[in-house]
Amino acid sequence: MSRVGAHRSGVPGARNPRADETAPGDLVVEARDLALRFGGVTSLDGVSLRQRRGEILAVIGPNGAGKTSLFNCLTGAYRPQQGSVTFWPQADRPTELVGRRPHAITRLGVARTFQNIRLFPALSALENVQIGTEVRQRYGPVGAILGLPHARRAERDGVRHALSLLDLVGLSHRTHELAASLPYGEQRRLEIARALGTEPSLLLLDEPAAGTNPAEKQDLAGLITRIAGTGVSVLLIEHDMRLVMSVATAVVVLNFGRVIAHGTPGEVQRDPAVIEAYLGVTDAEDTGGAAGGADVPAGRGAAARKDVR
Amino acid sequence: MRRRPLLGAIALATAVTLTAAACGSDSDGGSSADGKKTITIGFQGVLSGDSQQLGLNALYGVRTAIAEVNADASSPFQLKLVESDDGGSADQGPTAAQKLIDDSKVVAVVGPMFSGATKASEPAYTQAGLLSVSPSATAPALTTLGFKTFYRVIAPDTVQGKAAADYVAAVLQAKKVYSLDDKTEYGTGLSGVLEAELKAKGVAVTHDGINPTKDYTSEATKIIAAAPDVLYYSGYYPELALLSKALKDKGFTGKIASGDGSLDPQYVAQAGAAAAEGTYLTCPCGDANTDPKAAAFVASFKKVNKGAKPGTYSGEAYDATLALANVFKKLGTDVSRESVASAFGAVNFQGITKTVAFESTGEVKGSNVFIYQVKNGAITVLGNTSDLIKS
Amino acid sequence: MSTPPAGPPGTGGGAATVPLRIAGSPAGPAGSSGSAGSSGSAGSSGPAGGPARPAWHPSVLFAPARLRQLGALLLVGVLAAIVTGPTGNSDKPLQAAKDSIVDVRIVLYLGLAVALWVLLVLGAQLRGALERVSAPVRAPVGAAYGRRGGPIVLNLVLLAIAIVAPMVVSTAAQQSMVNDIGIYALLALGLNVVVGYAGLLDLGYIAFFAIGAYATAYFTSQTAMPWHAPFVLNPFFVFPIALILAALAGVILGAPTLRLRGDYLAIVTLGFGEIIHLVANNADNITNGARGAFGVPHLSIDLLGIDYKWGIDPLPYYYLLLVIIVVVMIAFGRLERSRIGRSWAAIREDEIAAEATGVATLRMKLLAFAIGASVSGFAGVLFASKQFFNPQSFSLQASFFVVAVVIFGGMGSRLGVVVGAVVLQGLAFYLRDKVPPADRYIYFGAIIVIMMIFRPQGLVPSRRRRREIQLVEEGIGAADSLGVAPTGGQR
Amino acid sequence: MGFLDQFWQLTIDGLMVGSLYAVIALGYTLVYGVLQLINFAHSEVFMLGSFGGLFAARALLPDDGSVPGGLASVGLVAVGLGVGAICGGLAAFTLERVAYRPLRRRSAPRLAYLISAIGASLFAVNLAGKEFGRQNVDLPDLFHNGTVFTVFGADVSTQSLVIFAVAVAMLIGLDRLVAGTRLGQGIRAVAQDADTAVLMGVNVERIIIVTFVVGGLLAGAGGFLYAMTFNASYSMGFVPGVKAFTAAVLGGIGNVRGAMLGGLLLGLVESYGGYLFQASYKDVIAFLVLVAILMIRPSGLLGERLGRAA
Repeated sequence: MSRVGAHRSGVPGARNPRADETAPGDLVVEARDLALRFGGVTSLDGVSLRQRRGEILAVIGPNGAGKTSLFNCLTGAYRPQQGSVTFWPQADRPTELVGRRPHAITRLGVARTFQNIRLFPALSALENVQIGTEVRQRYGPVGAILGLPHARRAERDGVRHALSLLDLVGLSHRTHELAASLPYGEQRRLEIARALGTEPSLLLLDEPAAGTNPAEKQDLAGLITRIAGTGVSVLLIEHDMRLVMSVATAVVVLNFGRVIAHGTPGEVQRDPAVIEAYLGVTDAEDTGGAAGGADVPAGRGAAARKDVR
Repeated sequence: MRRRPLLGAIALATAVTLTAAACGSDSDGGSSADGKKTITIGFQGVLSGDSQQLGLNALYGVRTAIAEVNADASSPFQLKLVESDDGGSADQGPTAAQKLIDDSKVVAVVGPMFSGATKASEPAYTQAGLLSVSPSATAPALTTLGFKTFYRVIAPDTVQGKAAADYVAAVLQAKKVYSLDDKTEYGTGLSGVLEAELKAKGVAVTHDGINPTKDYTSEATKIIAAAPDVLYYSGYYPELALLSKALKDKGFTGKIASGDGSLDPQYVAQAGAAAAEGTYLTCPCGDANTDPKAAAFVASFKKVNKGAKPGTYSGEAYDATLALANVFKKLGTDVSRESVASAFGAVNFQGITKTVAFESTGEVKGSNVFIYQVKNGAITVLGNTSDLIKS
Repeated sequence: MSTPPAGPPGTGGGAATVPLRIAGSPAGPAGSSGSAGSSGSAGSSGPAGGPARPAWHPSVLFAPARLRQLGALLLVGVLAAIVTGPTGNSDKPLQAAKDSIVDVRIVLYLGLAVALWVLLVLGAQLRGALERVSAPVRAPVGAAYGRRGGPIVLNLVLLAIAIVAPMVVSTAAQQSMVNDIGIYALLALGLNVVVGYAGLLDLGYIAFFAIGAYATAYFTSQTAMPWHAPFVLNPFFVFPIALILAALAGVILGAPTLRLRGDYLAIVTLGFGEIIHLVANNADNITNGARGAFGVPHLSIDLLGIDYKWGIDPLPYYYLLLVIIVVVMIAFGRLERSRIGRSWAAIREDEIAAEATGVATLRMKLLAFAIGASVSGFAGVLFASKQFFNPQSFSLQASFFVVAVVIFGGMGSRLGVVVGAVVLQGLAFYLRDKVPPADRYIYFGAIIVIMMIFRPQGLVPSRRRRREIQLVEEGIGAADSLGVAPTGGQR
Repeated sequence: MGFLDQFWQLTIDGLMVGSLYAVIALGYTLVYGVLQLINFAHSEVFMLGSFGGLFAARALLPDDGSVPGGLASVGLVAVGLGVGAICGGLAAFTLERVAYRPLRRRSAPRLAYLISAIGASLFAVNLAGKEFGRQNVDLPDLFHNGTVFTVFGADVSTQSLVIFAVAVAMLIGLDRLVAGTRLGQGIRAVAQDADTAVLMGVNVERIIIVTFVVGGLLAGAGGFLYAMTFNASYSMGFVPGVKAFTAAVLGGIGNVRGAMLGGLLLGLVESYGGYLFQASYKDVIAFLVLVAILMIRPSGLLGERLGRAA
């Protein structure tokens, strides 16, 4: 593992040159020097990252590099021991995310999906998305019980919004089916719809293409681009390099809890440190990913429940 | 598809069992063979839950009395009993009472037993004009709450508490009393009167309450640390038995005393003769088990109830039932709820626990409180409090 | 106790060395067929004797599994004989059991057991019938209850039955319909919000009932408790007060404790319930202690020319309760279908995903706690004004019983929990006359166990709950802590 | 007569009761560890074991009411413990077979087990009341009870010593069983992850039933110890059952050593609390301590997991 040391030397202080040029007002999220440790295991080791508004930023790296941990720190599921995360719901309103509870962060406008899908399996597709759309609704139990006008209006709006989102992800025909009964690829898209329901300005997608077939991947790429087109910034963890290359406007590479490279997809692909990191990992899946080959679905069983505990 | 034959079997077996049990319980009753009139009385008491034994004590007492009346050839009527369980709780009281009220044949009720259930049930009895004679509800307030058809054959806590305090102070010469109650209505009622009376006599009183569980080890330590001359426990015998055991193990040297809730041979059985030895028991009643006059009662009680011995409240329930029978006899053919309710107040009947006669409030007359003591493993009567204090 | 049906007793360290033969045997002693999939069993051997042989073939009839079944049935017969046999006493502890076994009636029971066995072995049709009894767990019971809580016709019929029913029963039964069924149905509806909707186990629920009852005594009577308000209110005005007080108590209890996971929450709520119960029982100078609160006035209305007083007669209380229950059912139906109900469902199904989707899980749980508590407090007012109460009414057992009603009826289902109250309490009332009162709870307990075996999902399971359970059975998703039990490697 | 004067005596009282809580708590914790299930009918297993041991010992006692001594005492206690344990084990076995296993096969919701347990508990309690009578049944002294030695002026009686010693021996035995034997390994494997345990070739059904039986054996023996001081009765199970369950949670449910610690701690808290305040507030204090501890350590004192405990 001598290679590790080699990467380490150059990286910590290194900043994305393009990011440095960016005025802060353009940023949607900035993580500074995040460190996360579990007992003796270091999951994140001083990770910094910046994302511009409207950007599709991909986070790649071998298994165990700390990608999902990074997501968990951004969304409040984990609290990093060190570092900060600033999020700009609007350009002039920087907000610290570390220390907030996940639901509060979601309300600020950061939504996520999970590596292993976490839908509400016994609820219908519509209800799943509704739960997302209702985050912004304010009516309480009294309104619900008495059927007060504002509650009913909110309810109607929520349904309408949810239906439009189902339409956006191409699940209109599944509206009343149980989430658990949907095929795998559709569950992924439903999860995205649910996340979009919370009206995020930053959407975190954790391996959205895992386990989907090439056709679905293509659809997914289109979907992600479309979402970004509506002004939502997308932060993406993905193994499938083809997908990353086709949608991402910028890429950050993590290995052993550190950022080892960042730049445009093209730059990153040529970065020797990245190539070495990927080749250094014998895992066929990741090698394939780095080579830009077809993605190998992550073992669901093994990955299950790994991301958040 | 899965098969669940065994479970089905269990279900069916249970169903059959239930039916069998149902049929079994229906088979009794009916008109008596010799064409005597049948009078139905009710019993409301604690027939389920933790205090079940007290309920059974009373129920068996009622059954004994009924068996005696029915066996008596000279009796012009036969008695029939309807039982109703209130679990000793206020929640179930009204339902249990209503069950007896609904049965139009029921002309009088022995019960309810616990003060809480009584307070919950009596409004219904009053409204229905159905007489109820409690063998065991001792809360002083009961006769002041406007229950028009309520009588009790047991003296209220005030009577016993006062007499017990007198005895403890005058005869046992206690300077320091540890008053412990079981935090039931009965226990707190009794200890409240006792403590007030003792304090009035200048006796130092330490109060404590326990929940009737079973672990009194640390309580025994606490009592011994307080070093009282007398421990007076206001509560029932199962707890007193365990407490006596724990105290004996820890070498308590003071005297132990308790009230009518503990006047039961089971106290000695459960505490063990050694631990129970010397304990004083106060009771506004004659004890059926020790009173030679009542030997016949004990014998017939055992006969009727498959060998069970009379316990706390058995004698009172027996007396209450016989007092009812006495009234029925006087009324002759005119036995109805109204006639019984109006005639019962004037009853004067020599029972085994006391003379059953009532004040206008429904309170039993006379206030003879007897003192008993465990001697050689048996509860023996020492005498009437007032006599004992004089001598 | 009865000896186990069959198989090695597995006592002592011997259990470690004697291999239990569950895995290898084609059918366990409990009469399970291999298809039930006793875990770890490779199912190496098929049904005894192979499927080709007829059921009456000796090799089938006297296969070990069959004989074990017979043994189990005979034991059930003996147990039934003991249950219905004479009552014993402590002096001769085993005498009663002995008497009931040497009694003539044992022949009846054993005969019944054998007959049942024969029927079971031979009667495929009987099995079909049993299947029909036991299977509806996933049969379309739910189909009858559509999206809006059931077709209006069915609901109206049920309501009509509820209106007419008390008129055809005895007054005692009416009493029971108020005290036992009505109050418990209301309590169960409230607890259902906590257990069924939010998926939290509350074992001290009756404490809020107590708060409602004592609040009534405080505000409406100068004599019921030593501690009382300086003014007297009509009990009707106490309804909103108790509602708020109980909800507040729920929040006070819930705020620090709701972070605890399922079973820890259960014990903390149990502790809370006991604390309220014991304080009520001990605080002689405030609550009147064990003496209870006597003299709380009955409800009365004197408004807009309507002047009515409730009294000892249970019927008016019944109808008042019925109205309240129907209103609460409608209200909670709306709640369930609102964003709040969906949030609860989300928390139940996947708390982490719910949180990530922006559901304020803690606040929603707290809301469930408060709503549930307020219903309990509400019921407390009704109970207190109806009749005398003392701390005994708020014991731990009462809390357990409400939980039992909710589960028995079908958690998450409004109609279910009401039906649960009707059936369970109705059963208790029915048994009152049918078996010796002292033995009532033997039968009651046995019936509960049997019912849970046949319908673990409850009498009228909610649609959502049923789906969740089904999904977990299929191995998808993990319902909340109260959802599906660990199967111990069933799959 | 301050608290400090009585401190050691109260400590000894508390430890004796606490060790009994611990023994019962183990049954809750074992079953919870393996099935994540609160076995609410465990208190009835305890009650039945208690009756079994008590009847056996009573049958062997001399008729003349004399207190046996020497080897006879040892034998009587051993027989009582053994019979109590066997009755407890059988009761637990039957309970699992009748009230739990059928539910497990139907993938019942977890709360269904709770209700089934409550039903089984009602059945057992009331049947015991019917068969054995509703009176407390006394177990006469099996040995001469006296002060064995004193600790800081506090008496340690033979009785408390016997109870404490036997209880501790059982606790240690169980700890060894779980930590050091193949069976224990299986239990821990199932506790950690039943699905994986199946894949590893562990017979989960067998582990479950063994867990119940082991818990029953302990509860039965504990029941006999309990009956030695506190008599036996049909309704005896509920209160110690709730206490033991509390103790199990206090220590971290599913954790064997946690249950032991929780039991002893609860015993002490009750003993001190009962002395310092009115004794009827004893349970209030115990529950307040529980809540306080759970606020600080949400998974109990020693945390969860049978698997990691030993």
